[in-house]
Amino acid sequence: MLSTALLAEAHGAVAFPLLTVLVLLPLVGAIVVAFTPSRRPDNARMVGLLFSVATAALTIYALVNFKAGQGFQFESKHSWISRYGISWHLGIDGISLFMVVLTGILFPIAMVASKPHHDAKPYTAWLLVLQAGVLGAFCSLDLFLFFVCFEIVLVPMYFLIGGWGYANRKYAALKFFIYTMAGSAMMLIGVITTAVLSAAGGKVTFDLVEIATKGNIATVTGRWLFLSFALAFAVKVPLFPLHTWLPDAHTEAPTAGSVILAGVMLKLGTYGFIRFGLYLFPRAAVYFAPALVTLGVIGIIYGAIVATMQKDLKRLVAYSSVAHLGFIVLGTFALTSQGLEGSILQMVNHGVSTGALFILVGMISERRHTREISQLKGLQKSAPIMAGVFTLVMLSSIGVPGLNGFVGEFLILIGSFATRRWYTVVATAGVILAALYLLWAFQRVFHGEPDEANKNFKEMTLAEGLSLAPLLGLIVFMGIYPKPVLDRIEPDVKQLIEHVQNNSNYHQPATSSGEAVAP
Amino acid sequence: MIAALVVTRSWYLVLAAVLFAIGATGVLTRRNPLVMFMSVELMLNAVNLTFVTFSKALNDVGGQLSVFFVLVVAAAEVVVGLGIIVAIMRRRPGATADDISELKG
Amino acid sequence: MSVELVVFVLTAAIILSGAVGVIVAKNPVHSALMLVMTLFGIAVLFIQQDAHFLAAVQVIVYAGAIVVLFLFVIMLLGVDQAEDLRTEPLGSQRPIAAVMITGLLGLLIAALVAHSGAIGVPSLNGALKNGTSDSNIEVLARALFTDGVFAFELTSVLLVIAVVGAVVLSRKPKRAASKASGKAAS
Amino acid sequence: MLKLVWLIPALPLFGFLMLVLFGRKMGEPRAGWFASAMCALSFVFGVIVFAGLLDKPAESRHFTQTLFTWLPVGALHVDVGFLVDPLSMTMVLFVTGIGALIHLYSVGYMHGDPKFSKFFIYLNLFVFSMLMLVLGDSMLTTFLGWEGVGTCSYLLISFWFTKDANASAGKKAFVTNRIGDFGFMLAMFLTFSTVGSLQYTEVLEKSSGLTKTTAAAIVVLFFLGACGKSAQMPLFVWLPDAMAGPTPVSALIHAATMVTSGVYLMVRISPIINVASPWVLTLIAIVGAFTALFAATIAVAQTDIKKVLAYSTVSQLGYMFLAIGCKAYVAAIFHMVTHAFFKANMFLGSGSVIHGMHDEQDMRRMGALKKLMPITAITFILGWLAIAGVPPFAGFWSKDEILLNAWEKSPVLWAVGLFTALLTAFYMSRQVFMVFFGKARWGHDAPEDAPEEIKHLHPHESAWTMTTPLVVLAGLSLVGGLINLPFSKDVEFLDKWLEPVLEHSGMRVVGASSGLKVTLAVIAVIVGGVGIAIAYAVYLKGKADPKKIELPILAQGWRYDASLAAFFGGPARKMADFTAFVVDRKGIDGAVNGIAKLAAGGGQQLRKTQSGYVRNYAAYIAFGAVVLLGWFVIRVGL
Amino acid sequence: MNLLAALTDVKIPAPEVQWFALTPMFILIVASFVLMILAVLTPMGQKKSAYALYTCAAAAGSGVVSLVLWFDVKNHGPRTLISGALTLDGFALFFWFLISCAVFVSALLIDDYLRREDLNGCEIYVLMMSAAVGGLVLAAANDLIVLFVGLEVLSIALYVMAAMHAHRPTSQEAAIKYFVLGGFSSAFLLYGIAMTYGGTGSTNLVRIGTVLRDNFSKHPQFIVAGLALMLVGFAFKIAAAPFHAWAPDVYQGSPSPVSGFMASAAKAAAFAGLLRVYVTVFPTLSPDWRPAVWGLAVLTVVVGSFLAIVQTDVKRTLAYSSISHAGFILIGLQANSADGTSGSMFYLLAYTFMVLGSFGCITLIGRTGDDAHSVDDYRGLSKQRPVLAFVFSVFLFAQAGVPLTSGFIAKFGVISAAVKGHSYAVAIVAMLAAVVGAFLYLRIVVMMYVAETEGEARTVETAGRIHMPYGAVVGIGICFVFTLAVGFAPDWALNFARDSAPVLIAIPK
Repeated sequence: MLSTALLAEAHGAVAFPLLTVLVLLPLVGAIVVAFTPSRRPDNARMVGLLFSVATAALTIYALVNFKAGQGFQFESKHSWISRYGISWHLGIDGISLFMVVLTGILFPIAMVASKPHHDAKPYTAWLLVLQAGVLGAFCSLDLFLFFVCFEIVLVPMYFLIGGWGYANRKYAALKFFIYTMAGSAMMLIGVITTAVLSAAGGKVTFDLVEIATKGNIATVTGRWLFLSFALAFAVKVPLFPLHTWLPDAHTEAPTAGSVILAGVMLKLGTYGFIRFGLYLFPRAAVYFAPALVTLGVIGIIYGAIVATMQKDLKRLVAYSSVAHLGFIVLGTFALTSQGLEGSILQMVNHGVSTGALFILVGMISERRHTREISQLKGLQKSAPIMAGVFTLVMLSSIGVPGLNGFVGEFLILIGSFATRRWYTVVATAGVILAALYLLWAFQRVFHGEPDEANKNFKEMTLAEGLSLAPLLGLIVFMGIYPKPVLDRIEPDVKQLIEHVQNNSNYHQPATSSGEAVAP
Repeated sequence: MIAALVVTRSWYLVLAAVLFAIGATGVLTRRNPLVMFMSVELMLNAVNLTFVTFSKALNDVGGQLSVFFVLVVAAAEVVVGLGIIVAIMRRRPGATADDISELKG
Repeated sequence: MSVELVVFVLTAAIILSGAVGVIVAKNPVHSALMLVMTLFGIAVLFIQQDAHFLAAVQVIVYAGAIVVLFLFVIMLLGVDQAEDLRTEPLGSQRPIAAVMITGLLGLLIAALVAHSGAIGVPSLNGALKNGTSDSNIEVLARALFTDGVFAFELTSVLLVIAVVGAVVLSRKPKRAASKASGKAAS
Repeated sequence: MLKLVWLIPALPLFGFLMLVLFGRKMGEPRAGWFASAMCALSFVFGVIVFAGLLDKPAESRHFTQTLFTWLPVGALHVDVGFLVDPLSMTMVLFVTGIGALIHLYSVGYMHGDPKFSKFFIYLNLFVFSMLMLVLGDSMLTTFLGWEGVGTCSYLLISFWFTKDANASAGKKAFVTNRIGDFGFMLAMFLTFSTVGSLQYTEVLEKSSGLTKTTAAAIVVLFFLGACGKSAQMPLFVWLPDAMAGPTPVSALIHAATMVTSGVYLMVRISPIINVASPWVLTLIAIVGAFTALFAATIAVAQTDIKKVLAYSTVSQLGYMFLAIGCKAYVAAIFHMVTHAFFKANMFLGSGSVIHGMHDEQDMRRMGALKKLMPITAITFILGWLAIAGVPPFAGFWSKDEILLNAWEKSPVLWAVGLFTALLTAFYMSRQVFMVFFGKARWGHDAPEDAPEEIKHLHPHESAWTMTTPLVVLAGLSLVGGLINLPFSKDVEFLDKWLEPVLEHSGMRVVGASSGLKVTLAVIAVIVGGVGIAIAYAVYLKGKADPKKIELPILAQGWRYDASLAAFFGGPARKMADFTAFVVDRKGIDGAVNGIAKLAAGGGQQLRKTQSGYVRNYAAYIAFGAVVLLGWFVIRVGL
Repeated sequence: MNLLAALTDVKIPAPEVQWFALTPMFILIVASFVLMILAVLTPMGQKKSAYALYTCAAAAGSGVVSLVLWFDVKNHGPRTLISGALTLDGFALFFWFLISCAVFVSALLIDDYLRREDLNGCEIYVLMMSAAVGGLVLAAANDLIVLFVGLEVLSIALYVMAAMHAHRPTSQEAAIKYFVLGGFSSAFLLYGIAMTYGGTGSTNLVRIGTVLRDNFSKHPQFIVAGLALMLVGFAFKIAAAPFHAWAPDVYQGSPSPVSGFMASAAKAAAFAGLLRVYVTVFPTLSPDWRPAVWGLAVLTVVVGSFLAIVQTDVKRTLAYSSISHAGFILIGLQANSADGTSGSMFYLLAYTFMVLGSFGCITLIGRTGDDAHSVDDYRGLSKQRPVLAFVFSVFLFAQAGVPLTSGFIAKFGVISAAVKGHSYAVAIVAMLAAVVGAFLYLRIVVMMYVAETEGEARTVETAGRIHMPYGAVVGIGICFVFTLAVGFAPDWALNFARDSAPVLIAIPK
């Protein structure tokens, strides 16, 4: 049982149970928020923010104390549901570290950057629950625990979209929930089957590391199991053609919802591909890599084309996510150091820049009460600072070197070029389209002579600027000096690729790994 | 030829099965709830006959014991069933089973 | 031609014609009377198969009590009007019923007749007759108060339910309402 | 001294950061002065490093400085570092030099603009990016600058964003450049996957190991990038539109510096070109020559003062690529430098004219401005003479060298180049005559149908901040040829200077005799003279109707841009629309909703079974019983 | 002399009775009998909530003693009672406890409901306790006839309870439908018992088991036919498709707390009988019945969830969802393994509280008249009763199988049993059906949270204020806490189910 586990942890020789606290702190926060008086919504927001910031501080603490190249760290493992061999097993390595940090940072920002129109208390509480779920998913090293967190995040998100969203929120919330749940339905069977088959008649365990280390699942079975996982992740990512829930959910979600959805929740899918797809089923991953890469590349081009034609600003950004996430899938299944590291980096980058983009779009729609591009015009004239910030974020999203978006994209492409040449060529063409749709949208919204409705558009306030500042800082920093990040990711990616190589007939090209080139 | 015929266990069992089928037919085709009950009673009697036949064939008292309980159950069931019918008919005199179909879909 | 055969054929004819009568009689009163006929027939077969006590109970309880109850209710409610059996409001109910019943009967007979010798272990619960006595009431009583005692006691609950149920169901809703309102008034 | 190289880009970067933070507080004109100072200081340090490089023997003029590691992933290891060698220093000097001048000019030009400080933010950022481009020690660092300048170009073109045309032009520039970047990126990927590195030093060292085809692929992809940035066929369309930006921007970015980075890149990778299959060179040469001719024909019919210069720039850039296609790398660089001088000069001059004419850009409303704007007129005329190939102006020497190399590669290319020279002389003369000579078509002399403001126009000479750069650049247009005079090996300074860089480039050694050289030069001069003469006859003497030359098809740029726009606005957009709203919304999302509807429909159908009739329900039970009984009984066997 | 001899002869040795082991049952029986007398002879009925508290006390006593017995059985082994009529094993006690809990919560729900609906009287409590006795017998029955009588005790009491709402015609309609079909299916069950008796020679489970083990190949015909017909009877009681058709009508028509009781206690008891008979007695015939149960399970989950999504009445929707849940529980049975059985049992445990909580909420939201059950009546509930809306949402999410609720662990249990038995197809179908089914739960949640008052539709506001009586709040609260607690820390409940496996034990002669 959990409480006894925590107790044991507190009394034992084990150090501070960082990850356990990290996951549970927002949950506790949510409960505390739920018990604040409803009459003063600001109190709820403050309490929520406090918890969220504390969580962020913990993630930073984890980042600082993380030692590159030592596998899973801050591990805590306790039996949870012993009946089924399920444990509360948390741990982070270089791959998940930055997902955790990103989650930690993005939540307080999302909370600060947008205010709900009503019922701040449940809103804040749901956000905190969401944070706990996402952190749990990124930290868990137990298949069951991961599934639980992967699935539970739907609930708070469902309420956020449904309760605080825009006009068509009912449809969007339902679609979001059902679609993603449908995706993960097969994963549950996959999870169980994996555990059962891996146990081979012995004691069943859901421990990720144990199962992966054993690696005793037959090739063909492994393929089916991989597919069952892949479906869930593909929906979450979302991979073409399973993406249509995303624009609806994004468009109808409140600003914070969109930020979190794009920023961290989509990453659950791509992270899942890396952590579970590659790690658990290396052979199957190699086998299905061409198919997934194809879908990723289609997503890049398709997402960009569809984004170009969108009339709604948020929808446009949503489709841009489809394209960006396509890059990440491409990088992941390129199975090279650069591709994988680029993917992980790009997950963070996309979280930062798309998060910022959604905050900005949120500000616009707050002021103008519309997200229709055709209703907006010449905003730069009265809001030059916002336009400037928007430009920076947009350039990051387009992938201009010197900003974070480029680094990830470049690594992905250069990594995938080694193993998937022609796919990469097509994907690179997507870079052109990214510029097209974003610049066009920017032009229509910010350029031109403002009409009557847009004349008195309010400039960004200091508070709004400050809430965005950390993201802008990250955009620049990660673009110029990604080394500290890459250094922490590298050893674990290397290990993962070796794991894949040892368990399949795949071998990374020498030019990518650098083994042969070194002398 | 006829003399050669011996009444075996199967004769009774088949008779019971036919009776059971007739009872089932009644439930499926009759609209008067009272007649439907009677049909159910036919089915129970078919079962009773089966029990007794087996009891005899096995030289075992268990089957007869079972029939005893079935009889009690049937009696209680009829009481309650007729109570329900009375309650309904009082509200809707002359209602058939088909008329009582407000709940559907 | 043994006596047994004659008795069986005659009784079977009575039983089946009674059963068919139950389901084809337009008037429920006739159905009830046909039911009595079947029940009597079955009682005869009970005797035929050494279940004398059950035959008696069958006549007393079933024909005597249950059918009377039926008739009583029919009279009480005045639902003795004829049912038009030539028409069937539920379109395909009869063909479906025909198929179902034929199938059911076929399968039942198939199961009952196949390997007709195969039957369970005899006398597991004790032999049907004790000694040479023609009656087995004593054996049945012994079984009832040893092996069957729990079920026997349990039937008391059943009867309580029946009583309570009858009381509840036959209570007029108005009464309950007026009682409640009266209480509220006082 | 070489170690100071980091200061060269650092200064404009510092300027950029300071202006971002305090630009508004500084206000006009301090922000401008500050930015100019940063650029000028950068130039100073450029000179210092240049001196340091000169100090070394020719073969060891190669220095790299690594600042920090940028992307360390597996075998990929990219540093942010600088490569100091003759080529990069040449670029640094003229970028910072001209940059400083144009900064100065802008102080005057942007006077009174509400976004004065912002302009200099972008300008400093541009200089920084350009320096990263030329100084970068790896392809990726170059790409960083490459994209940086593109971004600045975008920001500056749409600087006056309230006009939709400006905004569109900026976007068009960026997107078109991105098509080029597509090539650039793929070239890098290919390089990395074959060579295993992106550092110039390493790549160029190992380039000899590349197969012909791979090398060819790399070069073609880089060339695609260069086409985008340097406005070559088929990607030149953005440059004429880019004239929507403020004129100093046109001068700095779209004439002197950024657009030449394609040339720089090709020279930088010349060792790879040397390995590649020969058809690659021919391709580059043909594209260059064709672009030169194509743009020149269009320039003939333009009426916008800046558009003429823009097409002229495209045409001149074509010359440079023609040179590269002929492996005449020095000639390319030479022409790049001289072109930077005279074209920047003329752009700034045109800016001065526009300024004087109160933002009028139509040459048909000008004329006889030389008296009112003497400095502008004289400096402009010097530039005109240089571009027209009149000796001894700078343009004569560099163009002559290119034509000579073209002759050696193929007389056809030479002929194209020569005809382009004729057109160049013609359209530039046309411009000069229409703007500065002849009759005034403004003020009281304006024709009846001219707009009111033209009729009340009083042109005036510009302030000193604007004329000073004009004078300096005009001087350079005059003497720029000195850096590489073809008379003897001793005076071919540029040749010698760049020799260490081009060691492995297999550069063409001109084998022609002096006689042939002189003959070709004379022909070129005569052709130039003919061009000027025709223009003189038509536009000053009125011997022929200009309409006969300014064909509408030329004015419309052979309808190239229009047909592209028609394609993207028409079928392409319709297809995208179809994808977005039919395929995605109705097809894919429709399928999703369809499944939901199917489930609901199935439910509705099933719902009918729940009829409410108890006898139906009993039938279901009977059905279930039959099936179950059937299963068991039949399974066990009868 | 003859008479005397006969008298001495007739002396029948009374079977040994372990009174303590029967305490839970006795508590309920005696409590129900005594309640009738008290209600008539004392002014108990005039005291508010007296009947309900009395029933709760009885249920609590029964539950607690069941637990005590459970530990006793765990330590000292299972035993048979009253000459083999009942088996006192962990399995039986598990369900005894479960049914006692259901009675406890239902009593709390009924209390105010009766007052609200103007239906005074102690009868419903008497009937509920009697029905519970039937359930206890069903769970512990070691003899098919005892099982049948127990089932009838349960069913007949439920027929009456369904008709209890005197003011609603649908209540009577529910009763008669339930009754007619119940009688019809009972006949099948009974016929099945008769066939089994013929095939084996006994109705006692242990004897049947022994016979089958020793010489089963000799006479399977009667037995398999019996198996099939018994399955019909059980499938009807648990509302498995195609025997499910009664359930929506009956659940919708019955008084809401009674529907809750049917869906929890009655379903659990019927499943207890089914599990015990099939798992312990007929394991040797599992190749025959597993595919049949497989088919039933698949059909049931599909029919349940597909029909549920097109409903507009929340109560009816939950009835269909209850059908779908029955399918899930059948999946545990079809696995025919220890994991499967304990999975099904855990599912029943979790489901009992989920469904009681859900029907509790429905009872409250139904308001006076018990007919505000259209989804439109849930519009904007979160505004008026935020806590109720939240709690109901938790129940709905739990039924949808969202993690960290007992419902998820339950689904996980049966699915993993299916997977362990390599029944992947049924697992996949079940999960897909669960997704389809999720729609219906979410739709209700959407109505409560998302849909504000739009246009002419009925809303919470227009339908009147929802009262939150103390008793119902406690009852729903218990279910809520259980649902979440088991969702977060399910180990104890899982072990409870695992350690309660049904056993066959020889009758001490």
